Amino acid sequence: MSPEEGAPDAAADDAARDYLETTIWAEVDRALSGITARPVTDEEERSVIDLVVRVPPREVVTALRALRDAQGMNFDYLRSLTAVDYEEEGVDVVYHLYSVETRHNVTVKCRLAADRLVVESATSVWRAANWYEREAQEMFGVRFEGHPDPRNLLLPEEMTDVFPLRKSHPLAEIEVLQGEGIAYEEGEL
Amino acid sequence: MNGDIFGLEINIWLDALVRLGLAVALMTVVVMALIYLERKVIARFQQRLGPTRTGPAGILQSPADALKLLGKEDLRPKNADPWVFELAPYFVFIPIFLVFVAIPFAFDWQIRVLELGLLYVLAVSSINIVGWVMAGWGSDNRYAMLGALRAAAQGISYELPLVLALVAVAMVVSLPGDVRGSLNLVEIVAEQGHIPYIVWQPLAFAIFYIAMLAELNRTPFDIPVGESEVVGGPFVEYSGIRWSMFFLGEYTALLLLSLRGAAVFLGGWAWPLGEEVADQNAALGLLYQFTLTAAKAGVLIFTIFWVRATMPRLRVDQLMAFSWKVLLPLTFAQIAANGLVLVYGWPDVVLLAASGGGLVLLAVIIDRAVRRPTPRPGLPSGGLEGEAVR
Amino acid sequence: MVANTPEQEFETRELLINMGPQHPSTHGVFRMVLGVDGEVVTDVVPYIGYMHRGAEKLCETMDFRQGVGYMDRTEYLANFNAELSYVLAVERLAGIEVPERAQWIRMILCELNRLSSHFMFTGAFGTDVGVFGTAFVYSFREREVILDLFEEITGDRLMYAYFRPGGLAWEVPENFETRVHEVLLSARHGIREMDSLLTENEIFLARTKGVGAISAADAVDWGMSGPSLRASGVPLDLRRDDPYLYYPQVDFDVITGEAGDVFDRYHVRLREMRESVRIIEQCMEHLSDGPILPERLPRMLRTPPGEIYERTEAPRGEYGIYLVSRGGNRPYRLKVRSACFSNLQALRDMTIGHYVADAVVILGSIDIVLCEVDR
Amino acid sequence: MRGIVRSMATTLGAFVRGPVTREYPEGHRPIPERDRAFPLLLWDFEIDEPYCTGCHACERACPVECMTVLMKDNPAHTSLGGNSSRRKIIDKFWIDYARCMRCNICVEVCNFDAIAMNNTWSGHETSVYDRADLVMDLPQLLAQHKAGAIDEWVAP
Repeated sequence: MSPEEGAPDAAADDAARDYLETTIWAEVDRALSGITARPVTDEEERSVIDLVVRVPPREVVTALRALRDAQGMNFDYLRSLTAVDYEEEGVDVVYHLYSVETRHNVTVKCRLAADRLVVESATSVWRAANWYEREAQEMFGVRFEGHPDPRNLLLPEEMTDVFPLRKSHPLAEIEVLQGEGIAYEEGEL
Repeated sequence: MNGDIFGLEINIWLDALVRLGLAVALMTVVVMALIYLERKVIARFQQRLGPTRTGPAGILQSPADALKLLGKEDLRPKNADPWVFELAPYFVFIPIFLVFVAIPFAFDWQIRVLELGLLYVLAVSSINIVGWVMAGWGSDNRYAMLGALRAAAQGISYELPLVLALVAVAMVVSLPGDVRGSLNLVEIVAEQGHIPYIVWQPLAFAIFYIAMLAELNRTPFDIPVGESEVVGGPFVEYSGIRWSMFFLGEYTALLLLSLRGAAVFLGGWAWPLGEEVADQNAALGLLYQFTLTAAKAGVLIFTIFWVRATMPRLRVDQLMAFSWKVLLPLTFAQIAANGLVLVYGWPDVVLLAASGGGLVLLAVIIDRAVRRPTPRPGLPSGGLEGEAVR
Repeated sequence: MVANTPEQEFETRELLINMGPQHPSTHGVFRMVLGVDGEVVTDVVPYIGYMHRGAEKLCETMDFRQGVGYMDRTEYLANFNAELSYVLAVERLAGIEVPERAQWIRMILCELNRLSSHFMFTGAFGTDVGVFGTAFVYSFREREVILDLFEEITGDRLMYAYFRPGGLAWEVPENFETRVHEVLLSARHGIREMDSLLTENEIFLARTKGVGAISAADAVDWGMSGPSLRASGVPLDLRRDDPYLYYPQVDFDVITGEAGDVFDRYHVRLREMRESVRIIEQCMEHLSDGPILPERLPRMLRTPPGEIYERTEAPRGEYGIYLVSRGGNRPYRLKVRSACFSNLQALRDMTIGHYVADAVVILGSIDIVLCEVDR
Repeated sequence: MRGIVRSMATTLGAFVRGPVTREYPEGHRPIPERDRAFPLLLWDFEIDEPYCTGCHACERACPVECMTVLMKDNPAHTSLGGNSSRRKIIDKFWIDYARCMRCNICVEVCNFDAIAMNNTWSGHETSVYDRADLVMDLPQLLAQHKAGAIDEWVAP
């Protein structure tokens, strides 16, 4: 939640952060009892307006289901599911949840090791996860176990060995060119 | 056996050929004009300009299109059934042109006066459904197939109200000598010299008009060719001259049905004062009668364009339901009412009352029917729960 | 010769119909394979990705000003809304304070963009339902008026690239207020005309009522958002529920439907346009003179490390930008959460069991922009 | 039935009001001064040379890398006996109009007001048969302003 209107005020910002990291976290923590979840409070990784919760990959779907069914603030709406590549540190799978009734946001993250990019599919919790997981799978090579239809979504069907959104995948041409600063050799034109 | 044309006594075969040739030539020109007019009129309804490039105000657009279509390659899909595919346009085109034989443009100005003219016209003009189905089947294309099946279903369903609405009028035509009932188009027109039948039979006219829209595959009944669904339907695979034959057939049918409607319901060349003017001056009368026919058909055509520019498309099940559950019973009721009037010799005002009541009923049915949402037709029992999520 | 048993004679098979990517009513390059039993759809398999351009990857290589231009291209019917999500994300991450005037102008432009986008919807939807182009042309007439205004302000009719992290690229023209009032006048007329052309037309009602209904629970489960979700009766509008800009200061209603069918999705949008007009009128009252960019804005904007999921209510639903920064002038990762992407997922649920003609109408009622789906 | 009648009346009203479109190539709509077509270079009439010094600012800022800039020593610089205060000047300049996404960033970053977006119809009607024809070189980029055929608008 962002109570400020447009221009963020420093005091209001702090208050909002306190609210996220104590009140909301308390609720989330209660819902996630039995799961090793921890809030991200680190300045470097923190989200500006939402509470971020880290969950180990093995428990992530259990945690998501618990959050969906939690009594106080049931996070029944999956806004977005995506992945972030941190190269050798692994890949983060990020779930943005929202509660339609209580209007609270929470971001659930799990870090997958670079050599074992497997996580259980969230399609059993929200059907909305379906296409998002397919996209994350083809773009990052994260395998979602138990996905009902793990074909490629945006990329060509047979393009299953290349993961374009990984940092190791070069962005053709433009990245190369930006390094040089010159788009055309004189003789080419 | 001699016919006469322009007052000349000539051989009956030659006479037929001359009349037929005139009609076909005239028709081709008129159809091209109609295509141009439709584009212009609909453009105006949509606040656009329409064709402007070819000739002044785009008036040469249709000849240009015709030339372009002639120059295009006549393609046939590899998997198409060659005979069925190539013959289909003729089956659409020829029956429609055969209808010309019995259409009265002015007094004594038709190719032939047929005693059962109305019956002939109706019988011949329904053959073209065969052509549509052939086109759809022969193309080996699923859109074409779907379109053809829709065309067949629709053509048959709306043929009935169309025919019966005309029959209702044919029943009550009063001839000299207190005889009632005629299928001769000339007699039907001549009898409307004072009051056209739309006054006595408004319900029949409404049904005829709706069924005409459906027969012509015009909005809101353009389901077989629905651009946004089946992408042109049966003739999606056709190109060049064969496609243009479908197109020509479609517009000829439009013209012919409008002429038929003008003749049967709007008094054709006879109302108002058709015969009186002709009595004064034969040449002027002929011109006047031609103008009357053309104007009435023109009004009908204009309203068809207007409807096309306004209406959304019905769905195929709604279309069928409307025909079988609404139009057909109402037509039967109209015929029954007419029969009662004839049997008991009631005055014509009763005809008007019965038919007008039916018209109001039709409006009310249309008004009510749509306010009730229909359930999903083909939902598997138990809904979608438990199915694989994809 | 094999003797025909009655079963064999009447054997029926499901027909597969491939609709798209080149089909008049797939709104771009969407492809769906329909399994049909006669006229009834038994299965729908959507295929997307024909328009995938890797906008997310591209944005990782661009600084924050350059990225704005790419946001336009992910959502070409509501560019201002797309730009807004992006610049808000950057501003909140970098802690930039945006001048008041710039925020009000942003709000006006976003709502105008909502109007133009919904006009596009009504037009295209009219065509899907089978009106021969008339609704389309009437809608476009009104949309053009709005685009004219956008052109006068930003210099472009479609790819505005006008919002900047911190404010606006340049000041609006002097006659801005009169022009907005003119545009609103014409938009009101357009809404009225659309109302009288379609909303009460019996044939239109017959085609849309009860078609493609989706329940509130299903819609939430599928992650639908925007008018498509509100049509099912879920009053989720981020302008009210997760406020940004100055939306809490204006008065507007969140429009919801009841049945969640195609008609509701259409009608919610049409009524929403009236709300947009109301919002713009209120914004015009608040508009005052002032700067449009903060006084101290670095030439090359850098953000501290951190992340943000910024979401705004675009015409088609929630347009989210997930921006991960590790410091520097570029996003480390940028994810565009597009509304259509989620809404389109529910297509199968909505379509199965309806007629082929309905499939087209249902697809139209979701109001997809393939650029946004594929990004 | 009432709804159908109302629809019909709506279209009839439009029929009476008449067309709102216009014939395109015959009648050009006046376009606003801020209109953005493709970028072009401006000509300094006082000194009779381009404003552009070839500083690469636009080239570096271009999101789509559509520009190529080469600079040279200005032969007309005062130190060399000329009347120009520009030590360096543009030597060769290419803009690939096929790549350009008209984002206006090059105009914003330019320190010399040497580049502007074309705000005339000629900037929009650029269809050619060969993509290579859309790569504009320095004379082509300067021609329009040199001929006085543009009244450029640069954001203040």
